[in-house]
Order: sequence, then C-alpha cells, then structure tokens
Amino acid sequence: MAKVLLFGRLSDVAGWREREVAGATVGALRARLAAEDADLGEALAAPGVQVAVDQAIVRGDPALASGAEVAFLPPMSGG
Amino acid sequence: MAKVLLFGRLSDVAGWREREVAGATVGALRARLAAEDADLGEALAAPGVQVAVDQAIVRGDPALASGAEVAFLPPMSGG
Amino acid sequence: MITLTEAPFDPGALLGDFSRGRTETGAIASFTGLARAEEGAAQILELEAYPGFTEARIGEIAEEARARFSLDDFLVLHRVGKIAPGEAIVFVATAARHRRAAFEACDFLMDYLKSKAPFWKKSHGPDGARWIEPTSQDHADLGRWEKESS
Amino acid sequence: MITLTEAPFDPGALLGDFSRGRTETGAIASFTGLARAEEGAAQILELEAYPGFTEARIGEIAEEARARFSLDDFLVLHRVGKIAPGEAIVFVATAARHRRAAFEACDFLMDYLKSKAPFWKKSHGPDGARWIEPTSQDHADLGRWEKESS
Repeated sequence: MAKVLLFGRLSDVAGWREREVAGATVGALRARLAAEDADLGEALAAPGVQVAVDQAIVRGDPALASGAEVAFLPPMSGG
Repeated sequence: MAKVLLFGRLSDVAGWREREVAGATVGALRARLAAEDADLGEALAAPGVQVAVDQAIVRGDPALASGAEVAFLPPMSGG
Repeated sequence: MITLTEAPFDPGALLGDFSRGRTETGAIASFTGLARAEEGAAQILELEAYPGFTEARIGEIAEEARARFSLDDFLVLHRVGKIAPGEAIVFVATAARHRRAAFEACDFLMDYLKSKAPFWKKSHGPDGARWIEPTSQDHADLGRWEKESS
Repeated sequence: MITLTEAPFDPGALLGDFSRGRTETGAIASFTGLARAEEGAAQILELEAYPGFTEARIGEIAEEARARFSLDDFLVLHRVGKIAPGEAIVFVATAARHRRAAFEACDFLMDYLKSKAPFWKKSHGPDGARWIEPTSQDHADLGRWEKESS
C-alpha cells in the first residue's frame, strides 16, 4: 500500500486529499485511481502534473516500497 | 551680515562651523574669509564645493539679503 | 530559515529579530507581500503547501541564493491556509555585506516564491473559488535570472 | 516621510508601523544599512547633515521615486551624528501595488542616499579621523538609473 496525496485542483476533482492505495509502481497506482474515478485519472494525466515519491520528484514508472508516500502535484503556482 | 555655515572638512580647516560674516555678495564673503584664513579660502575654492543661500544651491556671485544663510558644501558623500 | 505558518505574522517583528546583533552585515533587504483588498472585491486567498516538500524546495533555492549572492543569512516566512485582505502572505529578508547583493538576493527569492515555489493557490471570490496559475509577468521576472546565469 | 535622527533606531519597529493597516498595497520593500564592525577594526562613523536642506533634497528624490515607480508610500529614516558598529544607519521602505516597483524604488532611493545625498561622512579609526568621499561603485550604481531614463 502507498499513501497517495493529492494537491491543488486534484483533490477538488477527487473529493479527497489523502488515501491508502495498493500498487507496486506509480503506473499501477495511476491505473487503479483512473479505474475508480475516470475524472481523476484524466486530471492526473494532464500536462504539468508531477509525481513525488517520498518527497522527491520522479519520472517514468518507478517501483514503490511498501508505505511509500506518493504525491500528485499540479503545476505549482507560487505563493 | 550673513550667517555662514561650513560643512564637512571645511569646518575642520576653519576650526568653526557657524559665524556671522559681513559681505554684500557670495564673492565678497569668500574674499573676506580668504583674507582672514588663507587655508580656508583655498578649501572654499576647491573643486566640487557648492554654495547654498537660504538652503538653495546658487552659482556665480549672487547678492545677499541681510541675514541670509550662506552654506559652503564640500562634495556630498551620501550616508 | 524557511518557515510555513497558518497564523498571521508581523513583518516588523521578523525584521527586528533578523537584524539584531549583526556586526559584519552591512545590508539587509526585506520584502513583504500583502493580500490586497482590491477595493472591496476582497477575495480570501487560500494557499496549500506540501509540508516538508515545500520547505525543502524553497530551501534549495535559498541555498542557491546564499552562494550566488554571498549572503550572510536569509529568512523566508510564508503563510499557508486562508489569508484575509491586508494580511501579510510572505516575508523574505536577506543579509549581505553590500546592498546590491542583499537587494538582488531578495528579489531573486521573491521571483521564485511567486512563480515556481510548491504552493497551490485558490481565490475565494463572490463567484466561488478558483485555482490561480502563475502569471506571465511572474515567468518574465524569473526569466531575468536565467538569462543572467547563462 | 523623511526623518533624520541622532538616536539609534529599530528597523523592525519602523517596518511594523509602515506595513500596518495597508489594504491596497501588495508589496513592501525595505532596506536597512548597518555600520559594520570590520572584524574589530571598528570605526565610529560620523555623519553630518545640513538640517532642513538635507531632508528637502532627499524629499525631492523620494517624490521622483514616488512618481516614477507609482509608489503608494515611502519612508526614509537616516541617522546623523556618531554611529557605532552594528547600529543601523539608514532605513528605507517603499510600498507599491506590485513587487517590481517596490524593489526598484527602494534600490533607487538607496543608490541616491549612499552616493549623492547631502551628508558628509567621517570615519574615526585608530589612526584618527578622515572624511570619506563617495566610492566609484556608488556612482556606478547611480548611473544605472540615469542610463535607463535617457
């Protein structure tokens, strides 16, 4: 299980901010989230959405250790 | 009589900061001060020394109203 | 030091603490960003951060500024959560030997904070809430530094 | 407001007062200039002003900055007399709607204050006192603004 965090408009789309989700890789998490909620799946795939695993930005489809924190980050707007 | 004010190194050269001096024009004041103290006369004539009459910068040899405040200002250094 | 806070803060108290007891710093620049009231079209601003991640990313940029501008010290305090009109959103202070470095570092940090820092910004207006994306002016401001370093 | 003072001052208190109660100002930049200790080669700095004349000349430049950068407000406080290492010499704050204007106006005012304002500066060191003339860096800094306006 990974702890998934959604930020900005992503949590508005999903209706939640934080959830435990099963998935061995970032891609598997994305697939599971999209299967449950097509709007969220689309929002996660939008241009500029980055992924951080344990607070470090990752690219591609890295494997996830058990208990990993996976954050989906829309374009950052500054403060 | 004019009230003469000396600033910066000019007052160090003269040994005073403020004095009443007789003179109908700025040039006459300069001549009188130089006659009394040649070092001060030279310092007043140094490049960059400006003259203010009643707190406004003047050029040339303007006439002085009685009681005018005449300030000799070495190059301003900023704060 | 990089701090996120949900509570309103007083920029004066921060500058007072930051400037006290410095003997080799010649120059302290500061910037305070305030939420404008927009003449009654007042919108509540809401800022979301990713705790830990946000401070770490800002810290990286601040360390870059420290090296680039030979800073003696810096302070960044940023509000998160809901911010009312007139309240301070961000405070940045930079200390350096000379004023050019202090000004430029403060300006550089603010450009980063306003355009790229990991915040997500929502405006609550009369027509509901909307997410705000960075402006083209913010990107142009940030571009000044990228050009200089190339 | 332009003020000369013989007494030490707290830049934090000044920024606190300056920033309080603003609702349409989005940006406040400040600069604090401190007397450095120079690692024990500490020199007492002495600043002489021409009361009335000095404030008026600074006021002219500040009004130029207000117009040029569309400032909402400004504050200039400058020490005169003897200043010990670590003490603040000058504080400038500028308020504007946007940060670029606030920064540039503060920078512009500081360049003027450090290079051309009507002060005469004496340094009291171990070898006695000497008058200090403006540095070439100060003139180069000021030149930035003259070029831009031509």
